[in-house]
Amino acid sequence: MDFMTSLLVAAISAGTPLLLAALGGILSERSGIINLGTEGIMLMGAVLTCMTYLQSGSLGLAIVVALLGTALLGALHALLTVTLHANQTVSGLGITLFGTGLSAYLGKPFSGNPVPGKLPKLDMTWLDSVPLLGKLFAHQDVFVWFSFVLVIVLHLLIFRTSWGLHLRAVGDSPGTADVMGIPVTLYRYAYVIAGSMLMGLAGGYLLLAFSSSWVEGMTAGRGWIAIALIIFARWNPVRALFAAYLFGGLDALGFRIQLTGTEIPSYFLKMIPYMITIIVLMYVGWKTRNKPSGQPEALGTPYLREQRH
Amino acid sequence: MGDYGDYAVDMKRIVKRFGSVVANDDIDFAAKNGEIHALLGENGAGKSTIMSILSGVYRADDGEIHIRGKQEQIRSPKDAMKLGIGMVHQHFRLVAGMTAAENIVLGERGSIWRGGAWMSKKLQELEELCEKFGLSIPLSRPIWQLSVGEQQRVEIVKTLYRGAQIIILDEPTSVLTPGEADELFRTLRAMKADGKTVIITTHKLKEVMAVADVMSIMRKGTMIASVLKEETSEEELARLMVGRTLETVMINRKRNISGTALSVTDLHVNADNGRKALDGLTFDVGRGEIVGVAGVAGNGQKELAEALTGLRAWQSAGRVTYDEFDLQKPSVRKLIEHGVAHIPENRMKSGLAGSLDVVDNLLFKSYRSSLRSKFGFLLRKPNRLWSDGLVSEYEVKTAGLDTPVRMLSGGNQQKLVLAREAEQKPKLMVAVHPTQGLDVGATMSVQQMLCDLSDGGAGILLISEDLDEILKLADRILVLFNGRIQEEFIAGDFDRSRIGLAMAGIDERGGEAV
Amino acid sequence: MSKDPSSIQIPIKGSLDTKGGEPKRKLQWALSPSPSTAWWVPVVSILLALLFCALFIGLNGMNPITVYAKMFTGAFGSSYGFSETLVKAIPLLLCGLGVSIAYRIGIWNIGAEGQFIAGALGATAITIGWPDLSGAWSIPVMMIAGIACGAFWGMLTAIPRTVFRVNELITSLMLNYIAILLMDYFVYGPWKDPKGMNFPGTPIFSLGQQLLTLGGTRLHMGLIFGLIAVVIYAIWMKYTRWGYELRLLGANPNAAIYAGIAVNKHIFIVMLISGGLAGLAGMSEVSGVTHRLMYGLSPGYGYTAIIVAWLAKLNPVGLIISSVLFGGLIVGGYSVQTIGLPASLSLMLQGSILFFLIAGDHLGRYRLQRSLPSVKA
Amino acid sequence: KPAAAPTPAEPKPANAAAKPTEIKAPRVAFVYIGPPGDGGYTYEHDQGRKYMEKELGIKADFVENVPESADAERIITELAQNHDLIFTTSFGYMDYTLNVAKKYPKVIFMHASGFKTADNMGTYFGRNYQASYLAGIAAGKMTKKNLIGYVGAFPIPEVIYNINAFTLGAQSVNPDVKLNVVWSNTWYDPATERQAAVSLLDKGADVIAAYQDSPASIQAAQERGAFGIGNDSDMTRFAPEAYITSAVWKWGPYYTKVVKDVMNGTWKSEQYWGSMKDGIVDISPLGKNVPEDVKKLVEAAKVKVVSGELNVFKGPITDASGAIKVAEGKVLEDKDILSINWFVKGIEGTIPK
Ligand SMILES: Nc1ncnc2c1ncn2[C@@H]1O[C@H](COP(=O)(O)OP(=O)(O)OP(=O)(O)O)[C@@H](O)[C@H]1O
Ligand SMILES: Nc1ncnc2c1ncn2[C@@H]1O[C@H](COP(=O)(O)OP(=O)(O)OP(=O)(O)O)[C@@H](O)[C@H]1O
Ligand SMILES: [Mg+2]
Ligand SMILES: [Mg+2]
Repeated sequence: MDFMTSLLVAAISAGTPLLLAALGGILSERSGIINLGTEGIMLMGAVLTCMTYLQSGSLGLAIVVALLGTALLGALHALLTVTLHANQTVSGLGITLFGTGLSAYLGKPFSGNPVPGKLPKLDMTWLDSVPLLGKLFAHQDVFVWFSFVLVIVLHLLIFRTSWGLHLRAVGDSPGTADVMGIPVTLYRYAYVIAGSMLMGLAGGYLLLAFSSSWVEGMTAGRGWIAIALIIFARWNPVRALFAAYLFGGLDALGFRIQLTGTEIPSYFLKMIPYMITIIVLMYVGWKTRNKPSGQPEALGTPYLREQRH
Repeated sequence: MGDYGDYAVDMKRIVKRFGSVVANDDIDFAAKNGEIHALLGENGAGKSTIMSILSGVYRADDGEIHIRGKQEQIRSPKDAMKLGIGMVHQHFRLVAGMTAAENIVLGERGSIWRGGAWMSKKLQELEELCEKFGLSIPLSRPIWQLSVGEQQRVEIVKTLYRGAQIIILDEPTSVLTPGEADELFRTLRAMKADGKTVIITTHKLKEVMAVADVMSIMRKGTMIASVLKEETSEEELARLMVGRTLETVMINRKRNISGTALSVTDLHVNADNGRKALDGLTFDVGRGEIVGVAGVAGNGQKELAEALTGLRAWQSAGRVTYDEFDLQKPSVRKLIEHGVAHIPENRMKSGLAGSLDVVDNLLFKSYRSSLRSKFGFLLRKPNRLWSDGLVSEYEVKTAGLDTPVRMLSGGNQQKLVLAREAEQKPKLMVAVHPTQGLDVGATMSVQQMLCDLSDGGAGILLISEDLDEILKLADRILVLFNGRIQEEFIAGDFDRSRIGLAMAGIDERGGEAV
Repeated sequence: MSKDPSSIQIPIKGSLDTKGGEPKRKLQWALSPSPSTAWWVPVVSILLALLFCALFIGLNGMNPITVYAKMFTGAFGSSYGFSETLVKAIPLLLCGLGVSIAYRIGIWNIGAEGQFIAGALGATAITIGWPDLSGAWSIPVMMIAGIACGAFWGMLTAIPRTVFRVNELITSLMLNYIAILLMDYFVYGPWKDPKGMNFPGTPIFSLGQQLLTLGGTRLHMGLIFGLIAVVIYAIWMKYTRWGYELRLLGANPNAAIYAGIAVNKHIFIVMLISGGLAGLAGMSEVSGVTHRLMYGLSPGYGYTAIIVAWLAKLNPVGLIISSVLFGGLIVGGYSVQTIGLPASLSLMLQGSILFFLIAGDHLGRYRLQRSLPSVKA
Repeated sequence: KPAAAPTPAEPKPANAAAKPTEIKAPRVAFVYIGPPGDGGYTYEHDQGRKYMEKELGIKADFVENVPESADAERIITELAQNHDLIFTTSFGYMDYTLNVAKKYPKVIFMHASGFKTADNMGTYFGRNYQASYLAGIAAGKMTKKNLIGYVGAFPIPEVIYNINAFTLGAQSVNPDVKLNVVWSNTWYDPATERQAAVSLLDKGADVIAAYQDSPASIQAAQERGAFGIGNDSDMTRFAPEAYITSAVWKWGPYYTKVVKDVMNGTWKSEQYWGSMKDGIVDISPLGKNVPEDVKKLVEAAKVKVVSGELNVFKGPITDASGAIKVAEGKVLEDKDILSINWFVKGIEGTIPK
């Protein structure tokens, strides 16, 4: 495998959990609710997947339980921010603390035990002979394929359906959406919960694909990176895909540079993805300085029908 | 009111409080099927509130609502919609990032897929609808690129599209040009002819007399009277609204114009989208002179105001001089120091900070002065006293100096801006739609204030879409068209119809301008 | 205030008064909003959170009362525990203050962590590069270096934001990771203690490079820095012209532009100050507590500070309370671990306290009010 | 339990207090850097604690996830108020442990992997490099391409001497073997560790070793049909096909001995660096795909290491640049091992200076 191909493969592998979590964040933020609980929700997704898988031996059930459990966390965030108008930052950070703690608590009896099965792969051996595509796509696991499909589905959902139109209206101008008869509260609940479930799925995937056993704090800050990628992607699912792969690829690139025998200390090589992110954003910011940022206008503000805006 | 059959809307004993403010105190309001019903009242009378209750945005604390004779519970805008009630809000409810068409079809359910084919079908449907009611809007442009007038038409089409039978328009004309207003009235009549009930709130009595069948008058949260058009007059309405007889104040002006307060040479300015908005403007404003800028919305008025007040950059070629002060590059701060005041077009967007209190909002322009602060510290007591003075002088109705200005009614917010800007004792005042949304009394006092300023030697650039206002006040009128001065009129030589032609871009000789 | 008696504001009478010709109206009880929360609401919220977590503690086979008593005594119950809580509160207070100032003008600085580390790096650089600086000078120079480096780190967020319109949330977050890696580079590399058997940490600071501490405790002068900074912040925000400009900028940036305020300049300066405060926290931590720069210097002070700032609603007194509260929660959380409670439960407790506090904050704004349905003018 | 001292005792001259006294039922506490469930470093300490509890029939307390920051000192202080013996199990606790030891002369402190001692504070660690050497032998035999990849957490002596020993072991059976090292700069982050391992596999390595706490690298190796060598604990269950072996900790007997010494009043401050002979380190059973002859080879070497016949760091040893670091007939001294910052010949990788 040549350098570029292997780097691309690594980019997809490292990028997929980030992508799933970022897509979840996009859903939530499109409805106007910031969810800084990503890290905690991912951990809960991971621990629930692991626990259920170990107990039941069924991957499907494990994922369902992880989705349900993280949906509950999403519902909690929605209850606090949508119904009780709580500060979204504090609530999100609370979710992170609580999720980190609860996942550690629940996972204690299970940690260090690998789950019984492998992630199913979509083997397409006929693709093997095709130069680049073979390496990239012939043996990806189901989650990777799911994430591809999800990107397309979400893109169509957000930009090509009435639901998406409503969603964007709720995130941009809840007052308008409300007078148009769109149930703002319902939408916010639904998308915060759906977003949380994707974050939970990201955590589950991280566990299944990278470590197969649970240990506290195993997301190692990926939830935060996912939050950053939402902005990087300007709230667009397709751009999120590229952002996640770019970040994952740059992460992998650092190790490959280490292997060239360079004298650059590994700490600096590890900075690459962070630095490049900033530089790319500065470039994009400069190019699009006269355009709207794409951020949902009402992001972070609770909606109260009778309050003047 | 025994016979409910006639009444589209019958609201009884409506009470609505906001904290300690009673916005609607035991209000009865009824409108018949197929009539145009005007709701009148001063700023803060509670008009928007009762209409918002009808449209489900606010929930009444007490009272009942009957729609077409049947008692209904309106708990949300959706409930109102189901009853065929649609409202165009005073502060528009539009999603800025979406196109006009998307905004119109926003609430629509049914088909989920919104592909290109669906959209083009809808566009056609919408165009037909617009045509039927004589409204023209750029359907595929995002809202943020539309002028206020266009945005309002989007709002109207939106209610029509959703099949509203009872249409509420909250102060629809305060942001329109006379031409646009006339167009709107034509639309309203078309809606009436279509069997719809139209309720509009406004301050403009002339318009009311021209369009409405019935008028209800509110004052300070209570309903005063309902009168038929045939049985009343403008004077009576004004008296009912204000609670006293309004002497027709003659505006007296000294008109001693000397020197220049502002001199603009070859001003080129770009709009937000990069397209040319002002194309080589040259004009002067003398000290003590009121120069009116007339024109149809979107011909560069907004950019002119922004360029002159330092908010928008201009192309290097031109030159702008304020009372001997030669500005090199835009700087709001320098201009404030040199006595340039500005009443902005959109008060909540840039003129006020909604969450700050009255004192803080009054300090915008003057907090740097030694009267308001010393050694970098604000003088709290003197500032409060000073604010208190301004609030009573300009009759701003507020619960207190610590009230966030977001809580004030639209008209009172505008008065606050005016109070602040006039207090600057400016040498040049750039006033954009200064009386927009103000009631009769307030409008008069604002106009008087502008005249007083000019008598005090200030130059005034009055950018307004209210042609009557310009005709009444201005010493000179510039008609702006397509970023250029189409024509200039001097006092005594004002000719309504020629000005109207110039606004449409047609010059004296009858040819179309380039 | 309009003194006009005909002003439409009709206060609702507190007492029942249905005498006279008025028709009788039924008495109403209604939840009505009031602008602020009562003082007891946070207390009740915290109690409810404790009750909620008692469930988990019980499930874990321990007595919640014992646990809470230990937690409380661990954090506040002895002079030693309380001094440790304050030691913890110092970086939280300084970083929380830093982020509060940024949030005041709507800047999402989540980079206090990185700025904290940058400050620690700056202060340590003085001890490495200038080891013989006389005692009296060391501390001031280290403070300046710490503040300057924190401010520089803040500037790295400010420049992309003001010049390139890059969302500060993402830059400040990325800069956190970069700062940690930079610190790792120094402590594993060039600044490694030559007598430290190649282990990752700088040499121990000399006495002159250490902040004074109170008696036998670890409570150091950073507390004084923090309190002074809070007082300055309070006065500055409320009484000064500059504070006014920042309030305006935070409330409506368009209005600030219209009032002639140079928005970008303010963002820039505020980010410098915000970073500088976090940098001072970093300096205090190395010079006052750890006495050396070592990997893993901050267990997430910069992030906890965000919670501290929001809980305080960016209010100066609130900052002091919430940083001590959180300092105590962390200290008490470790303390109960010594009697066998897993670390995870103390994280859960912190999270739950947040939930209940913010929920209570909203619910607490409603008062059950007895009133007449309407009062005729 | 006796009441805890409410405030820290006044610091006393250290040698005045540490008189050996018998403590019948010592109250023992452990301070862990990670969670006991990390499946690696802390897990093994916790296993050791449990072993000791069972052997002696006492109950020990532990505090997990204690950061090596200012918090550590407070926690150790709190523990010192009502414990007789405290094990602090991570290097970063060294100074904090020492500070507290000075304040609590009656309490005995044992610090893992450090080098500072006091009358009431000893240090302990194990020569896990001996086990690494044996793992290296297996790896050297298993590699077909003569390229081994090594994922190191941080460039600290503990990791470096293990890498060196591992390489020397591999070279002892396969002089052509080369080793590539990448630093992950993290102790536990499965996704990052996997990235590091994959980059080595992409470069052509067919055996991956890791001085990391998660099994991610050997799992990556298994997926690519390569072999893997883990660390700290037996990781067979994570990748049974690829697993070769790991150096593992066996803290239990040592902890039992220390506590017993304290009970008998025979404890003395010392710097203990245990070896395979003491059983404090070992290698885990070799994986099912490791051929019999390799197993035999490793077994034979193990006997020699245990007997002391084989010294891992015996000269001649040259560093990566070719300079002689240990001359023929000499052995690397302990203090040089503990502060090592160079790679032996055959390793490609950088140690930041
Ligand atoms: N959402 C709200 N929150 C608090 N107070 C409100 C709210 N809406 C209206 N008010 C108060 O109720 C009173 C009536 O306001 P309303 O907007 O109905 O007046 P209006 O007649 O429409 O005036 P204007 O002509 O200025 O639009 C005002 O004092 C206003 O401050
Ligand atoms: N940023 C923009 N991009 C594209 N077109 C614009 C933009 N801003 C304004 N326009 C166009 O210019 C016209 C008027 O907009 P503008 O708001 O500048 O007018 P105005 O004179 O201030 O009138 P009004 O007070 O009614 O808003 C509109 O037809 C709109 O389509
Ligand atoms: Mg109104
Ligand atoms: Mg109003």
